[in-house]
Amino acid sequence: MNFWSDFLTLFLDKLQSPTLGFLIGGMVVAAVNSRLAIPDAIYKFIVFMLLIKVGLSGGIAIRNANLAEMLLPAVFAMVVGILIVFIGRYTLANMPKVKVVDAIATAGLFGAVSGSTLAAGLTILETEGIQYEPWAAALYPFMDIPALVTAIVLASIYTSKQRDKYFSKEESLSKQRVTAGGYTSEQGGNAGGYSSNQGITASGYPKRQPERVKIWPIVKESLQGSALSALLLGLALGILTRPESVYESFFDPLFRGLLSILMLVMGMEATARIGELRKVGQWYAIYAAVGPLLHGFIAFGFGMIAHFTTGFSLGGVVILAVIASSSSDISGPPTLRAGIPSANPSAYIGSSTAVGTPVALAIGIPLFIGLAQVLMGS
Amino acid sequence: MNFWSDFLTLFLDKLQSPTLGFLIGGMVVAAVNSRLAIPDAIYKFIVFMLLIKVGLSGGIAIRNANLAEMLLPAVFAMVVGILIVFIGRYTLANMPKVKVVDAIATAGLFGAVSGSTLAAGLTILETEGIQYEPWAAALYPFMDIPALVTAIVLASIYTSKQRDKYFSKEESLSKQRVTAGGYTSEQGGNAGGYSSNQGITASGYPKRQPERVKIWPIVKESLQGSALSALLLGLALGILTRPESVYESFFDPLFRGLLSILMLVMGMEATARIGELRKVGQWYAIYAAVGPLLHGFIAFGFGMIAHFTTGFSLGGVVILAVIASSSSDISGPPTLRAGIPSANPSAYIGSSTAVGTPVALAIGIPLFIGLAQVLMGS
Amino acid sequence: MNFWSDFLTLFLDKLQSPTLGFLIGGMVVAAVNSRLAIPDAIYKFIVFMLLIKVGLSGGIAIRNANLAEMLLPAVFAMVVGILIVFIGRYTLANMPKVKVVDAIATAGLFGAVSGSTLAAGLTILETEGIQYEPWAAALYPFMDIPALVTAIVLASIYTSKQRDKYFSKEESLSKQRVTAGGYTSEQGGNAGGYSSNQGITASGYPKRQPERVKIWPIVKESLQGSALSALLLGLALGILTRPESVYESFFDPLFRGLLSILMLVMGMEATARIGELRKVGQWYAIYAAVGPLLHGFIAFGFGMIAHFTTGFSLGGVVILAVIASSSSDISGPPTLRAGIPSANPSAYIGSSTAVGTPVALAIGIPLFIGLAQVLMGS
Amino acid sequence: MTQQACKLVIVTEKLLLKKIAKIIDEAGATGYTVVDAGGKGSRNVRSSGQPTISDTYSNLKFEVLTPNRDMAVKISDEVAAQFFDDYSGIAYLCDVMEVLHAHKF
Amino acid sequence: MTQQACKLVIVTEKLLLKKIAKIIDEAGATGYTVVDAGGKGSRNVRSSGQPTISDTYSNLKFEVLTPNRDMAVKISDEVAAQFFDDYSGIAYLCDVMEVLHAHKF
Amino acid sequence: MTQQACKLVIVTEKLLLKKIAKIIDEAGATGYTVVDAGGKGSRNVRSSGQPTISDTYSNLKFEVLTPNRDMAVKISDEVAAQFFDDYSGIAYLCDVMEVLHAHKF
Ligand SMILES: Nc1ncnc2c1ncn2[C@@H]1O[C@H](COP(=O)(O)O)[C@@H](O)[C@H]1O
Ligand SMILES: Nc1ncnc2c1ncn2[C@@H]1O[C@H](COP(=O)(O)O)[C@@H](O)[C@H]1O
Ligand SMILES: Nc1ncnc2c1ncn2[C@@H]1O[C@H](COP(=O)(O)O)[C@@H](O)[C@H]1O
Ligand code: NA
Ligand code: NA
Ligand code: NA
Repeated sequence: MNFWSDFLTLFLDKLQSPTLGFLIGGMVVAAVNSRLAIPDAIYKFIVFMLLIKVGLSGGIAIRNANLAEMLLPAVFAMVVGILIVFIGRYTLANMPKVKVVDAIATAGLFGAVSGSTLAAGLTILETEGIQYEPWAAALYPFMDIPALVTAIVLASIYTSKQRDKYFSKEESLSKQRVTAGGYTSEQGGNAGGYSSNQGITASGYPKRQPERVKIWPIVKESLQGSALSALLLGLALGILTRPESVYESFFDPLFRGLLSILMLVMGMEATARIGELRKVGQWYAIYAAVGPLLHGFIAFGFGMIAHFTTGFSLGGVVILAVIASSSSDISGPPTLRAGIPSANPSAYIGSSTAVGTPVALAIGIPLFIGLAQVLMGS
Repeated sequence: MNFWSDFLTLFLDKLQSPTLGFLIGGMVVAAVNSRLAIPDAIYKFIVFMLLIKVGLSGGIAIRNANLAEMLLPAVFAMVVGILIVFIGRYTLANMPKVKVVDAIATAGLFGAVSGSTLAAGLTILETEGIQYEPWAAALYPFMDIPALVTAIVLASIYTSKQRDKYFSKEESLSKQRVTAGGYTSEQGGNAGGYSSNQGITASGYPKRQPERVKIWPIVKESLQGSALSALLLGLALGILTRPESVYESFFDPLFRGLLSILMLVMGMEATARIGELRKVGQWYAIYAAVGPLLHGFIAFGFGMIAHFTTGFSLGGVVILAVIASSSSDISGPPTLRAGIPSANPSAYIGSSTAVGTPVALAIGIPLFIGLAQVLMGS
Repeated sequence: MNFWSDFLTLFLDKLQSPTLGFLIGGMVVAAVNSRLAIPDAIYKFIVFMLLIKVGLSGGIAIRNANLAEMLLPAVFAMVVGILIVFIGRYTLANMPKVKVVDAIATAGLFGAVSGSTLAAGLTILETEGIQYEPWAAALYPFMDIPALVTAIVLASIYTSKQRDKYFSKEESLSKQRVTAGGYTSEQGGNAGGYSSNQGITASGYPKRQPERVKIWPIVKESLQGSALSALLLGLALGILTRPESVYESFFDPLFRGLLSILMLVMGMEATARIGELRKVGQWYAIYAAVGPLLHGFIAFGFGMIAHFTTGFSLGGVVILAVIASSSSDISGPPTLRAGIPSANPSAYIGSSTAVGTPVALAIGIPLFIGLAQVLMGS
Repeated sequence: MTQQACKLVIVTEKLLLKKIAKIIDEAGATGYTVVDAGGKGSRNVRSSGQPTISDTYSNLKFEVLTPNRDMAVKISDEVAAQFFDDYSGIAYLCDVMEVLHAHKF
Repeated sequence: MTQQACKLVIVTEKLLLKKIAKIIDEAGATGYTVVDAGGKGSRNVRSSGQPTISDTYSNLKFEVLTPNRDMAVKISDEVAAQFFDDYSGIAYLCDVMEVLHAHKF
Repeated sequence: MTQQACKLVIVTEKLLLKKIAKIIDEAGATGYTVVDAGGKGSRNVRSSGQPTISDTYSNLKFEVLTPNRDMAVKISDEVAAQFFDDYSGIAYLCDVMEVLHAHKF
């Protein structure tokens, strides 16, 4: 039972780190209705600073790295990202009172990656002195984009099937109102509870033609998001220019401090979003609590395969698990709002921000690091 | 006469510190109508950074401190906070052309505490190498909250007395307009000069019932303010987690620089508010110039009692004097606006920002530190 | 041919600096339509931080400097600033399809100085270990203000001449509409393509009287701009107070990092403005590409005269060339918008931001530094 | 099918946001729209202690579409009675020709 | 010479900015004005993943002056058809007494 | 007692804020409300040298309640005469059914 006692000690230890302290502090601050607020401009700038730093340090290190090693972990990242969405599609989406499109969007967000969770993971890895491949942070887009694409494609297939059913039904029921669209047409799934019964409209809405989903626009949309852009910009600058002087005098020293403030914001967000989550029902809460750990363990497993076959470091395995357990908070939601417009944002943002991210940060990260340390010791 | 010459030398020396330089720089910048501006988001973030840093350093140090020592200074802080409001109530409020509610609100703001003045005081204390108790900054809320509560209660008692008079008068004068409320009902005190004579209203306003003032909502409102929240969050994190790494790499090194920028903003503010102060009359200016020094000396006196009885350090005495001489700039005004809605904000904000804060910073701090140094030398 | 090969090596080397990397990174980011954005508040704060730092370091150094040395370079800065405007007036303004007022405003902007380009130049000079006079950055206003004043005066003279022509013509054509003003009255120069033909107006606009241009308001307007104010504030604080502690712990260490982020913004801006530049025609592009280098060489020439006569350092010569080749991005445009309201801002801002600044940064700075190094070597 | 409506506009101090939103809700309006605003009126009294330097606007403008004049007047009277003694504010009513599209009205 | 006009007001989610601007342009309107807005309606669904803490408003209010009711209804119908199934939004029409000055109308 | 009024709306470039506020004051209006706005019109000329990246809106929308049409037209004519040659801008007049509450009108 040495394994378990070792693990527990390590786990409890991590719970006292300042990163988590600020997260919990933020939750408390919001819970007592404090008017403390981090201005939006500061929040956006901190996210930028963290991701460009992660990119820069990766880029600088990659210059001398053997990128062939990256192949297998990158493929695994893709596989995990897609898998997470399918898991959500066949679990959460089948629960009673859960609308299918909402569930698919939620699964997409949990498959996608959170830059701030990644940054927190990297910080704690460094504190613990665990080595990892310099390119490991660059696995981010390999999991993020496939997850979002899969979710949008699945939702689109589902919606057009529903639409076909609906329209064939409707043809027989002439004169029925056409206003409804994908959202209200779903029987029993109207979790949001709003119908357009009382709505008024100057003229009837024209029928929308089902369209084929195109993959490339979704990929482009993801890459253009502010988080991925900052990460890739940092990578490119790290590889192509000599940013060591700025990196060491500016981006690196500020990293931990800025991260702690970001954790505060995440904490405040989590509390603020709890209400939204409550509206959409308990299945989302359960999914959001269990998902991050499950996804992390799956990724940890894949990572261990790479560890044994190609020598992927245990630190790298932890990073893979952390990005799997994280759920996107910055780039993902707008991409989903545009890509699955009929899904209720309260469902997926509530799940991710109020429960998913705190679980990934407060339980996931210490768990996977503890696990790696036990495995190293053995 | 050694005392006075020593004191003068020390005092003049302090006037050259960069903190004061930035304050005066800001005044000049605004006076020449420069378009230089520190964005609001930056200002708010700087305030957050300073107060969480003050909190963190206090919290870290408190872990090993004997908090029993804090009892007497905390009680003195409360006494001073309440005393300041009463002083204002029986001096400023009795001056000609000064409305009583405006005067009470102003006294409340001067009893309350300014985080930025406190931060400036701590910096100069450290520059001078004067020791103080780690928990001294935590005296802030013990003075701040009682002062605001006292002011709101006094104003409320006064207003309901006035209302009673007014309504009993009115009953005899039937058909008189009821629109007026507490503000216009005061004879001869309409300093703002606005009457609702020409106002129009769709239907008469209903009579408002006098309500009993409740203390707890005011205390809560104060604690929820952004400044106190940041300070208390820092304290809690300092005590409960191990934030030394972030503190040393981030919060501490940025402190002085951010403070200097905040001083610039305070300076610009002071000039910008001078106009408002001018409108409300010279008694406010006199109160605002004399108040900070008087309040500081009273607190210094109480501090010396604690110094001789319980060994409260001279640095701590200076901090007590500084928070007494400071007047709240961030949390106080909104609390007062909500708690004493009939008071004219131009009166209290103008007094505090345009005169009170510069006096506390530029004269108060060097004065009290100089005094402590002379006392130490002797 | 040693000179040319030396120069080429040095020039290519500079192209790899992180400063340029971030500039080009910004261009690419905007070109691929990324949603990455640096919030406005951060941008404004960074500009403030850089210019106050430049001012502070100058001010601290000036305390012991012999300011008499500054006389000749300051006069040369003025001469160059005015010369640049006249060059634009007699080249760009005479091109086909170029409106005279637009050309004058553009020349004014190119004569004026960019704080960010100056900051980039200083950083690279320091990286290369080239010495310069502490007061060299203080040449900024000596070039900036005369250039803007000259442009506004020239434009005003031109406009009132046009107006006289127009009104004398109009008197004979009674009942002609008066709405037109300076802009539409120019034959063949209506580059913007908008006429008020379809405009509606409740009553005729009254005739505007031509006014004499006053110099002092323009100078004041320039000095009140945020960039110059920050620089002068820094200088004053550097000279009059002892800001070394804050300077060394805050302003100096953050300088390079903040500059790199500003470069990113400049790059994004350049791409974003390209479209505007395209609308106003290719002559602006040609002027904006050639101008910075030409202006820089002229200033370099004047600088060398000062070098040989009064011993002005080669580093100082480079600074003179850099401020000449730079074009104003922060203070200049609003001053011109107010001073030459009839000029089309798309013309001058497009030219400066989309082409002028990148050329000055990416070619000008390395060129002039390379040149100085070759001259030093010889 | 479209519908006529009234638009009630209230301009007042920012710190009343939540309280006025509550009054609107309770009056039974289907919604409201709010924007940050600056302005000058007769009182011209500052509402908060925030820096004026680089200050953003400290007023709010509410716009509420109501199905009839009565609801608008009810909201406006309640707001005026509770706040316009002590706070700056103005309230006026505009005609809306027709509501063209709404999820609920 | 002044001219009468209609004012179409559309309040909807921020992320539709560019798409609605395009619809307005294509309908032939001479311009539009847009402001940041907050609000509450029947759907009350958040539009983005941005933090709510210290969030700025997440709605937009478009105002379009059109020379006649038809153009306004055309724009409004197009916007409603494309977006109001999935996004929050309201559209209504006001009378403009007269356009006093415009560069082009 | 309520009162009828006109609402003058002016949308123009931000840097004219102070100048237009002065014109409104001098015309004798009891106040004005101003909000940040973006927009597109015929001129579509940028008003400032501020970065477009993450730029906030560069227009302003003034709304002035005036007791009669004359005062509104007077303000609007003065603004147009002074600025609309060189700056973007539009001015129009709306009907206000009634001013329900005002401290001074
Ligand atoms: N005549 C007016 N036209 C437009 N807005 C006004 C007018 N009068 C007052 N306001 C607005 O109402 C707010 C409060 O007015 P007051 O209570 O008179 O200070 C002002 O800050 C303006 O935003
Ligand atoms: N009755 C109303 N009055 C004013 N604005 C409204 C009203 N109803 C809805 N809105 C605005 O329209 C937006 C979308 O409404 P909805 O689609 O009903 O959620 C809301 O966020 C409000 O800004
Ligand atoms: N038809 C319109 N409807 C609403 N706003 C307009 C319209 N035309 C112009 N505007 C506004 O007026 C500003 C100036 O217009 P312009 O002078 O034509 O460039 C634009 O930026 C818009 O904000
Ligand atoms: Na994930
Ligand atoms: Na005090
Ligand atoms: Na120049």
